[in-house]
This record gives sequence, structure tokens and C-alpha cells, in this order.
Amino acid sequence: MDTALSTLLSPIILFFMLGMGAALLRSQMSVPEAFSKGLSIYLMMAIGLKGGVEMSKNPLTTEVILVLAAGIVLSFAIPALAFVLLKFTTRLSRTDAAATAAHYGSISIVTFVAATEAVRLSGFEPGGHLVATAALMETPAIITALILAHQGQKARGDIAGSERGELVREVLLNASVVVLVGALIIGWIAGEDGTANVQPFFTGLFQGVLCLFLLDMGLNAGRGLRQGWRQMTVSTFVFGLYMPLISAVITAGVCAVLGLPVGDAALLITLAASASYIAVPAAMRLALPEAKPSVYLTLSLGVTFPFNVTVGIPIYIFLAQQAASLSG
Amino acid sequence: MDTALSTLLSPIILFFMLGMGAALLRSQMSVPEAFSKGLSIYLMMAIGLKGGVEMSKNPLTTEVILVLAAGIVLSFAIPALAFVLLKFTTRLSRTDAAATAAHYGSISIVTFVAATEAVRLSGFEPGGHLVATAALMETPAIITALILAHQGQKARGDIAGSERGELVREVLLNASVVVLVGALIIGWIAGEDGTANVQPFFTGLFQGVLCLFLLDMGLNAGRGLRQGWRQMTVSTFVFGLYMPLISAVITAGVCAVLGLPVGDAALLITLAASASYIAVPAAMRLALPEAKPSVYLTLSLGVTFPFNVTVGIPIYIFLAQQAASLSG
Amino acid sequence: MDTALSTLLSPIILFFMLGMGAALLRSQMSVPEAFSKGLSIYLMMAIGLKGGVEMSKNPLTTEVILVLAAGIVLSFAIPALAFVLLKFTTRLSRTDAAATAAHYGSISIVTFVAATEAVRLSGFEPGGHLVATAALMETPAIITALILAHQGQKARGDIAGSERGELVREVLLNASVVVLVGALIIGWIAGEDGTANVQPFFTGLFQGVLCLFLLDMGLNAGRGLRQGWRQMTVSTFVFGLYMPLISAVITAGVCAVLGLPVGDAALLITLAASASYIAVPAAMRLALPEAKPSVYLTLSLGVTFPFNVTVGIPIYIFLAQQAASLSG
Amino acid sequence: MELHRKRRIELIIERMAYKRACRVLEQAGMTGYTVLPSMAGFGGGNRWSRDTDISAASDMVVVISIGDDDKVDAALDQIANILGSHIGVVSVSNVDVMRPERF
Amino acid sequence: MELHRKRRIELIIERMAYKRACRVLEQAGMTGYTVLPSMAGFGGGNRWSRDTDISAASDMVVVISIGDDDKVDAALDQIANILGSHIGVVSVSNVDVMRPERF
Amino acid sequence: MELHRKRRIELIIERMAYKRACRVLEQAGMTGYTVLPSMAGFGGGNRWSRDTDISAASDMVVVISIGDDDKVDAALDQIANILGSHIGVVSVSNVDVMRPERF
Ligand SMILES: Nc1ncnc2c1ncn2[C@@H]1O[C@H](COP(=O)(O)O)[C@@H](O)[C@H]1O
Ligand SMILES: Nc1ncnc2c1ncn2[C@@H]1O[C@H](COP(=O)(O)O)[C@@H](O)[C@H]1O
Ligand SMILES: Nc1ncnc2c1ncn2[C@@H]1O[C@H](COP(=O)(O)O)[C@@H](O)[C@H]1O
Ligand code: NA
Ligand code: NA
Ligand code: NA
Repeated sequence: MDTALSTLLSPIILFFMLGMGAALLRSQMSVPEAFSKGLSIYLMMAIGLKGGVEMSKNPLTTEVILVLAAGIVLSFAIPALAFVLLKFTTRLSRTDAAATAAHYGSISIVTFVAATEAVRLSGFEPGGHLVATAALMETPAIITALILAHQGQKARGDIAGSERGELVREVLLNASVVVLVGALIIGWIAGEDGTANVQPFFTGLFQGVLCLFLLDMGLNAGRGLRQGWRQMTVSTFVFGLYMPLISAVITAGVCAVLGLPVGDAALLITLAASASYIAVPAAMRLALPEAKPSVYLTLSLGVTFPFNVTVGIPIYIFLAQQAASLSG
Repeated sequence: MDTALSTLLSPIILFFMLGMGAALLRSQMSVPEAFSKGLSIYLMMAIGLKGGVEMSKNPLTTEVILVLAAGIVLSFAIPALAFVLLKFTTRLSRTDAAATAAHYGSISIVTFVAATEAVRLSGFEPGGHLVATAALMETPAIITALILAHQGQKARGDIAGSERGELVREVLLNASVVVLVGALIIGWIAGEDGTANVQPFFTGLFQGVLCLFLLDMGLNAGRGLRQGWRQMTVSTFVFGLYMPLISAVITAGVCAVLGLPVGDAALLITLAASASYIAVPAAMRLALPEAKPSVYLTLSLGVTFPFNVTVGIPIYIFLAQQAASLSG
Repeated sequence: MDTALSTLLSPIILFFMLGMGAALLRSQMSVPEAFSKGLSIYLMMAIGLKGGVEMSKNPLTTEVILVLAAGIVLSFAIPALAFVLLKFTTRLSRTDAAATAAHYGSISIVTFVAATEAVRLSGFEPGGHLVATAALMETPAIITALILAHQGQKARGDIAGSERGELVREVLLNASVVVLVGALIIGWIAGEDGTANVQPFFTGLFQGVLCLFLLDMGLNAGRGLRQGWRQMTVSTFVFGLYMPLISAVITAGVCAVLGLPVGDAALLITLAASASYIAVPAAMRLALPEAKPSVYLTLSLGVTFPFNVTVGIPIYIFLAQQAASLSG
Repeated sequence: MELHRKRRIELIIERMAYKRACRVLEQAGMTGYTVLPSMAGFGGGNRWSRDTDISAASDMVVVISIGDDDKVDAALDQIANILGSHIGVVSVSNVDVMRPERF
Repeated sequence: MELHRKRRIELIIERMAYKRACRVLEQAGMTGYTVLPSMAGFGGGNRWSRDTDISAASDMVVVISIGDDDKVDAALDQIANILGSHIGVVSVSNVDVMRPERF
Repeated sequence: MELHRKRRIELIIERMAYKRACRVLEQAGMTGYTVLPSMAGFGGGNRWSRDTDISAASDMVVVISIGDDDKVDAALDQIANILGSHIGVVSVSNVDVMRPERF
């Protein structure tokens, strides 16, 4: 657990804690929204390019395709499990439970990026196709959640002004899908040589920008927690802590079966365990506006995200090592 | 034409296409305006500094002065030609035609930057004074256009609240003139040694930042095209495609006469062929508010800019090579 | 005075002058607020990290603690002197004089950063604990000013809606204290090795970003001066020029007594001579809303800041050399 | 300057839903609207603030639209439907305009 | 669509003081408010502009709050106190709303 | 709290022209105004959106100015002139203010 400590003491995580601490102490500081949104586009371009360049070096193996498929299946399946747990252990309405479940089936790119750095620090090298897996896991969870929410309910008329295709567009063409998939394909086409000129920007700066971004994420998570926690019961709060662990253990099993190397397994486990706080909330506002954002946002951003970034990732790397030794 | 393909497949252009594609597919993603405006200031500082440093290495030759003069003359002359073509081939009003013509006499800095990268990729090294030429070509076109618009019309009273000097200030002290010319002079004064400390930021990152910026430009161009195309006739649309080519051929002739090296010629041709979509629209709103922005903006940003960045630049490099071989 | 000239001709200062000149010529250009606020967070993270890493290399000596203490004492004391001078030489009200005095006791981080670069350029290496000193000097001046303002006045009821702790939070948890102190501690914990990965971002880019930031500061200072100067009398205006010199001379004396090396002395003198234009104005709006911001902001941002960045810093380095030679 | 009485809709609505509201205004025949960003707010006992709210979920925008009585009434019916599901507040007031034919 | 008469407070106030005003609105029982950023302005003979104003000192924001007559009156008393010290302008107007029980 | 009736101008105008409008307001004797950014809109059959609009050409801002009847009338005359050339919409409404001497 020495690497666990060194992960916790890396500047990235320390800046996250700084932000979270400042927010909990009610500091008024903030990173301007336009600036941090710009940085997030940078981060997604960087990991997309990197993933694409790495994928361009190797042929598409069956293992790659299996990982992609596993990601999609997990994103479809996890919300169903989360929904059942929420309905049994909390008093959330059907709609709130379904909307929350969608967040846990989908993923958090920042958690993924933080895990990538931690995995590298631990001496493993994850494959580029995990970035593609991340992109593919964003959406399926939303479909499961909508089925769960509408199941056994009489059909409701459309909301005035809603447009055919607006949800599909939001879900399949949101910033993170466009940039991640686009940069991945560009990295794949341009390859190592073609992207050499842009490497100082996208690779050299990556970890520094991440520090700045995680400072802001800490502020966000801390404020989310401080503002939302009164509206949460203990049972919803703890869901935000055990649900990622359940997803992680299930996915570790999948990794053992597929015989994935540690780096890839750690990232797939992290993706499964992470919860969305940008793409899915936006989709839920369009598709299930009756669900209360204060519930699902506080849980995914204020509880699960800080848990994953600090305590979760070392655990997921540990699980990945177990899975690899089982299958190896 | 191998370099043409490699230009088209460079990350910079691919990100532009990604943005344009996303916008045409009606993705809602966007780069925050404050962030991309910040990046554009960075880009102008970077090319200004680079141009100034290069100019500091060589004395001011007659050739340099001739290029600067040629740029000014072209910026004055092209709008007259464009105006005549627009009046003959389209039904645009006198004011609309004059305002549109101004855009084609002026320049697009992003096109210039993309061309600089492509020229380097093709193995030529353009001179630093082309940056000064770019700055000098921004404004003259506006004067020609105002003369054309007011010619033969009874003088109209000033718009209430307009101030002596506001147009001059807008045209001579807008962000791109201030930053470009300022950074050029600073680069000239500080020289290679004096700017060494800031090179990692301004040179190392340049192409990466350009990718991010061109992603945003693609989104802008795509949305401009999608929103504006219904208000355009075929004859105005095709003007956006052939006008840059006409300007390019004329300028190639000028380059042959002046005997410019390929790198310099390619950039001067690109400047002549490019159309403004920031400085001139702003000036036109002040000076010719009756002209319809939907016409000139859709043309310059939605048609000519994407044409130049993808197909045009390889053509202009090819023309520059012909011109150089003619005069050489 | 050769280094003085080379400081004045460094790109950082030239970009500052460019911005100031553009603003005085009434250019409408601006750097978006969200972008420059983002850059300022970057700058504070960078100097905090750097200071922390340097402090991690050496044990906490008595000299370090004496410098920190001297900074705090100066921040407490300078406002009292400034207040007396303002009351004697100008017609400012008690409240306006106290509020203005607070600015001169506190510090300007940008001036500090510019001085750090100039000190390095002159061949001296300041210690990392000066960053900590900067953070500690932000606040004490505010306390002195509040005592001066309220002294001999009947207590005024609280403003409606004001909250216990809001001023303390604003003063102790504002962005610059949180980021500076936080990054300092993170740099201290992570050390040279732990921060190696983030160095390309925080060290390599530092001076380039500073150019961009000082361009914006020049625009701000120029506009501040142009808008505010009519509301200033000659006696307040000259206060903005001689006050930093007085603080500098006093502090040079302190440095001689403490026997500080030139680098540290130059920075401590600069801190004492610099005036706040972000943290203190915000605190004054909460604590002394009756004081006129047009007075204190024009003075600190429009007069003292440009004076320090251009003429002041070379003088302060010179004073530091004298102080060191006195004590050495 | 002759002025003409019109109605002004001011709709404060969550960002994700504002395009729905805008379509409704267009369908009702309103000739224009303008959307303003907001930066903070309070409602239902909760405070929110834009710079510290990473998702668009609690972000509100303000839609202003000036038009004829009839069109405003038609629009309000549809807006009521939207506000049945989405977070928001609508209010209407009287304003005087200069060129009535444009509304 | 049945509409109900309410009062709309529009408070233009310096940024550093807006949270004080918001607390006052909450204490007076107003059920909600929305804060809009502003970018430039003029008052007391001075122009200001946000992009060129590094400190928050002359930056103004606009607070909009719709509520019952009584609550608005209670809030205005306190706002008058704030505006005794802080920079700002307040105005009140009549608006019609749809769901009166929410205000 | 005694309130006094004033007029409130709300001018939605293209960004490039807002300084002309502000000068007109100052010349007409209005004691203050505040300018708000907008982020999207619709008019003349066209939608626009700020984040995807690289030039300032279709960007609108909102100018709010509260003042006396006479001054507002004087300002409206000039604004009518501006709106003869520039893109924009102006409306006027009644508001109540607290310190009438300031307007
Ligand atoms: N009736 C209206 N209500 C509110 N804003 C409007 C209205 N009409 C026009 N606008 C705004 O003014 C801009 C220009 O409109 P127009 O002059 O109709 O082209 C639009 O894009 C809107 O932002
Ligand atoms: N009475 C009100 N006046 C102004 N804005 C309001 C009001 N009520 C709610 N809002 C805005 O609408 C948002 C949602 O409010 P609610 O629907 O009460 O949760 C709040 O965060 C405010 O931004
Ligand atoms: N009559 C007014 N109408 C609209 N905004 C105003 C008015 N007077 C003042 N303001 C705003 O309030 C700020 C401070 O004004 P003052 O209190 O007059 O210094 C100005 O900069 C404007 O943004
Ligand atoms: Na997940
Ligand atoms: Na041109
Ligand atoms: Na000081």
C-alpha cells in the first residue's frame, strides 16, 4: 500500500483536497466556469489523442473488442443493480432512483484520468482502447434508466417545445463524446509521427493542467456536498460509498475472466465504479425532469467522486492486481 | 500533391473538420467564448513575437518593404474587384456588396497561421515580415469599401451617439492590430535572446493550442453555415469559393513579378485569398450598419474560411511554387 | 543600471507597457475576465509550488522565521504611516484615508512575481519562504486600517444582511490566500521529485503566461488611470509615487539589520512597496463600504502598480544591494 | 415619441430546458426573444451559484420576450406545460414599445 | 391562463454586497431570487466595464426577486439600509404570475 | 417605505452599437445605466448564440436605465434614431424607486 500513499500525496490529489477543504470551510474562491470548461476540453482532447495514438500502434485484437463489449454491457447492467438497491434501501421515488442509477452506470472522465495517472505511477501501462471504452460507457446507462423509470407507468404526453432528436443529440453529440471520440480517431489517423508537433501541449502539460482542474473539481465537490447533504438521508449517502465498491468487485470478476493485464483492468474497474456528473445530469434534465437533481448530483459529485479520487482508485488498482493474479 | 494530403491529415485540420462536422450534425457542444478569445490573444502574441524575432535577425531589405507595400495595395484593390463581381453576379444591395467586399480585401489571421504551418510542413520557411504584412492588410480594405458604399449616395446624417474617432479606434486599435503589431515590435526589440525565456510557452505550445482553437473555429464555421445558408443565393455562395481563387491568382502574379521565395509567396497569396470574420464585421456594424451581417458573415466564416483551410492552402502553396519558378 | 534597462526591455514589461499604452489610447481591446482570472490562479499555483519545493530543501532557519515576522510587522505598521501621511497631505476623509492605507500595507502578487523574475535576471536567487511572506503580508494591513477608520467614531450598527464571519472568510480564505498557501504546502509535501511531473506546466510556461497576464494588467492599469485620474488631486496622485519609496527605504533598513541576502531583501522590499488591488479592495467593500473605491483603486492600480513594475523594481533591487553591503 | 402597450414575458428557467421554451415562443408567434445568463440564485430553500456548479443542472437562464397580448397568452399556455415538469418561474408585465408592427 | 398580481424587485448592487442583499431577501420571506451578471455601466459620473476592472469593486450585479406585497415591503426596508452604505439602485414593478402559491 | 414612480428603459441592442446608445442616455441626462450580457436570442427569423458566434456582429446586450419621464422621453428620441440603423428593440415600463432625487 506504499503506492496508495504516494498516490494520495501526489500534487493532483492534494490540489483536489485543497479545493474540497476550501469549499467546506466556505471560502468564496472559484475558478471561472468558462476557464474550467476550456480546460476540460483540453483534457479530453489530450486523452483522446493519446488513446488514439496508442491504438494506432497495435492491431485491433479480440481482447480489445472484448474490453469494449464488457464496458458496454457493464454500463447497461449496473444501473439495473443500482436501481434495485436504491428502491430497497432508500425512500427515493421510482424516477429519482432510476435517474440516480443512470449516473452510476455511466462514467466520470476525471476519475478515469486520475486513475490513469495513478496506474502509471504504480508501474503499469494501460492500453489506449480504454479511452474508447470510456466513451462507449457514457451512454448505455441512460437507456436502462429510462426503461426503469417508465416501466409500468402510463405514458405521459411530451413536454411542450420538446423536439424529436434533442435527447439523442444531447446524449450522442455532447462535448465529451464529440471531443473524446473525435480526438481518438484523429490520434489514430495521425499516429505518433503526425501528432509529434502537438505533443508538448497535450502531453507535457497534461498533469499540470490536471492539478488546476482538480482544484476546481474539489471546490465543486465540496460545495455540492455542503449544499446538498441536508437533503440526503443516511441510506442514500452510504449508497454513494458502497455502490462504487460493488461495481468494482463485479468488474474485477469480469477482468479476471477476460484475463486483462493489471493496467487495463484497473481502468475498467475505475470506469465501472465511477459516476457521471456532467453528461448524465444533463440528459436527465431533458428526459426525466421530475427527478430531483439535488439527490443525484450530491451523490455522484459530492460523495462518490471524492471517494473514488482519494480512497477508491488505490482499491481499484489493488482489485486489478488480484484479478490479474487470479487469471494469470 | 503528397504534401497537400499530409496537410489535410494534420491534427490541426482534422480538429477543424471535427468541429465543423459536429456543428453540422447539430451537436450542442461549444468552447466558452471567454476561453477561445483568450486563446486567440495567445495565438496573436505568439505569431507576432515570432515574426518580430525573425525580423530582428535580418536588416530591412527592399524586398521586405516591397512585400509590405504589395500587401497594402492588394488590400485596397481587392475589394473594388470583389464589389464589381458582386454587383454583376448577385442581387446584393450596394451596401451589402460593399460590406462583403471589405471582408475579402482584409485577412483572416487563423487562415494565415494554418498556412504558415502547412508551408513549414512543405519544407519552406516564410519570413517574419509576413506577420507585419498581415497586420497591415487588415485595414485598407475597409476604406475602399466605405468609398464604394457612399459613392453616388446623398450624405446621411450621423447616427445618434456616434463619436468622432470611434471607427478609427475600432479599426486601428482593435485587439488583433494591437497584439499583433505590439508583439512584433516586442519580438524585434527583445530579439532571440531576450525572448528565450518565453519560448516554451509561445513556440512549444503553439500547434497544440491551434488544434483546440481550430476545433472551435470548426464549430463556429459549421454553425454559421447551417444558420445562414438559407438566406444565401447560389450566386453569393459560389462567390465565397471563386473570389479567394481570383485573389490568389492575381497575388501569385504579383509574387512572380517581385520574385518572392516560395514561403513568402504562399503566405502573401493566402492573405490575399483569406477573408476577415472578426475585425471587418465589427467595423461594418459601426460604419455600415444597414448592411446585413447574415450575408457577409456566412460567406466569410461559413464558406470561404473552411474552403481556405482545407482546399485553399494547398492550392496557394502550389501557386507560390509556380510563381517562384516563373521568376526564378 | 544595465540590468535595470534589461529588466525594462524584457518581454514581460514590454507587454505591460503595450497594454497600458493601448488603454491610454482608448483601444477597446480586452482580455476576457474569466480567462485572466484563470491565468491568475495558474500564476499563484506556480509560485506557491515553487516556493514550497524550495522550502522543502532547507530546514526552517531562524532567518526564515525572522523574515516572516518582519513581513507581518511591516504589513501592520505601514498602513499607520500611510494614514498619517494621507491625513496630513491630502483632503481625504478619515475612512478614505484608512481604506487607502490598507492597500499600501498589503501586497500585490503580480508585482512580487515581476520582481522575482527581475531579481533572477540580475543574478540573485530569492528563497522560497518569500512566497510564504507574501501570503502572510496580505491581511494584517486590513486590521490596522479598520482600527484607524473606527477610532474615535461612534459605533455604527451592522449593515443589514451582513453575517458574522463573512469578512474573516473573505480575508483569510480568498483565492490568493487559498491557492498560494495551499500550493506552498503541496510543494513542501511533494518536494522536488513529487512535483517533477507538473513542472513543464508550472515552470516551463511561467514567463510566457506572465507576458499574457501583464498585457491584461497593463490594460487594466491604463483604464484605471484614464477613468480615475480626474477624481484625484495632485497630493493623492503623488502619494501613489512616494509611498512605495518610503516603504522601500524603511524595509531596506530592516533587511540590513536582519542581514538578508540580496535576493530575499529585494523581494521583501518589493512586497512592502507594493499595493494591493484585488484582495484589499474586496475587503474594504465589505468592511468600509463608505470609502470611495475610485480613490484607492486608481492609486494602487493606476499609479503605484505601473510605477513599481517599471521604475520601482530596479530601484528596490538596488536598495537591496545597498542593504546587503551595509550588513555584509 | 408615440408608444404602444405590449406584454413582456420574463421566464426564469433551468438551462437545459430553455430551448424548449424558446421553441414554444416561436410557435406561439412571438417575433423575438433574448436569453440572458444568470450567475446565482435561490429557490425551494436551495442556493446555487454558476461558478461552482459543474453540471448545467441547477443553472438558470432568463428569457425575455415582448409581444402582443394574444401571442403572449398562447405562449403562456405552453410555458405552463413546460413548468409542470421543469424548474422555473414566469412573470408577465406591461411595457411600451415604439414600433408596434414589429411585435 | 389565470394570472395573479405580484411585485418584482430589481436590485442593481455592487458585487461584493449582493450576498448581503440576498440574505435580506431570504429573511424577508421571499421564496426565490435570481442574480444576473452585468458587464458595464454608468453612475455618479463614472463609467465602468467588467473586462477591464480587475477588482470586484465597481462590478455590479442585478438581483431579481418576485414576491408578495408584504414580503417585498419587508425586504425593501432592509435593502434601504444596505443601500445606505453600498452602491446600488433598487426599483419595484408590478408583474403577473401563474402559480401565486409559490411566491 | 415611500416609493416614487419612474420610467425604466430596457434596450436590447447589438453589442457594437451599445456604446452609442449609452452616450445617448448620458446626453439625455439619465443619471445611470447598467449593461447586461446576453447569451442567445431570436429575431427576424434567425437564432443566434454567443458561444458559437465568433464575431460581435449578432451579439446583443441589454441596457437598463431608470429615470425621470422627461429624460426618458429625450433619450427615446435619440434611441429611435439609433434603431433606425442598428439592430435592436426598446421598451419602457413603470417602476417605483426609493430615492427619487437620484434619478
Ligand atoms: N420581441 C422581442 N423580445 C425580446 N427580444 C427581441 C425581440 N425581438 C428581437 N429581440 C432581440 O433582438 C435581436 C434582433 O432582432 P431583430 O431586430 O428582430 O432582428 C434578436 O436576436 C433578439 O435577441
Ligand atoms: N420568486 C422568485 N424570484 C426570482 N427568481 C426565482 C424566484 N423563485 C425561483 N426563482 C429562480 O428559479 C430557481 C428555481 O426555483 P424553484 O423552482 O423555487 O426551485 C431559483 O434558483 C431562482 O433562480
Ligand atoms: N438610473 C440607473 N439606471 C440603471 N442603473 C443604474 C442607474 N444608476 C446607477 N446604476 C447602476 O449602479 C451603478 C452605481 O451607480 P451610482 O450609485 O450612481 O454610483 C452604476 O454604475 C450603474 O451600473
Ligand atoms: Na460507472
Ligand atoms: Na484577403
Ligand atoms: Na505593501
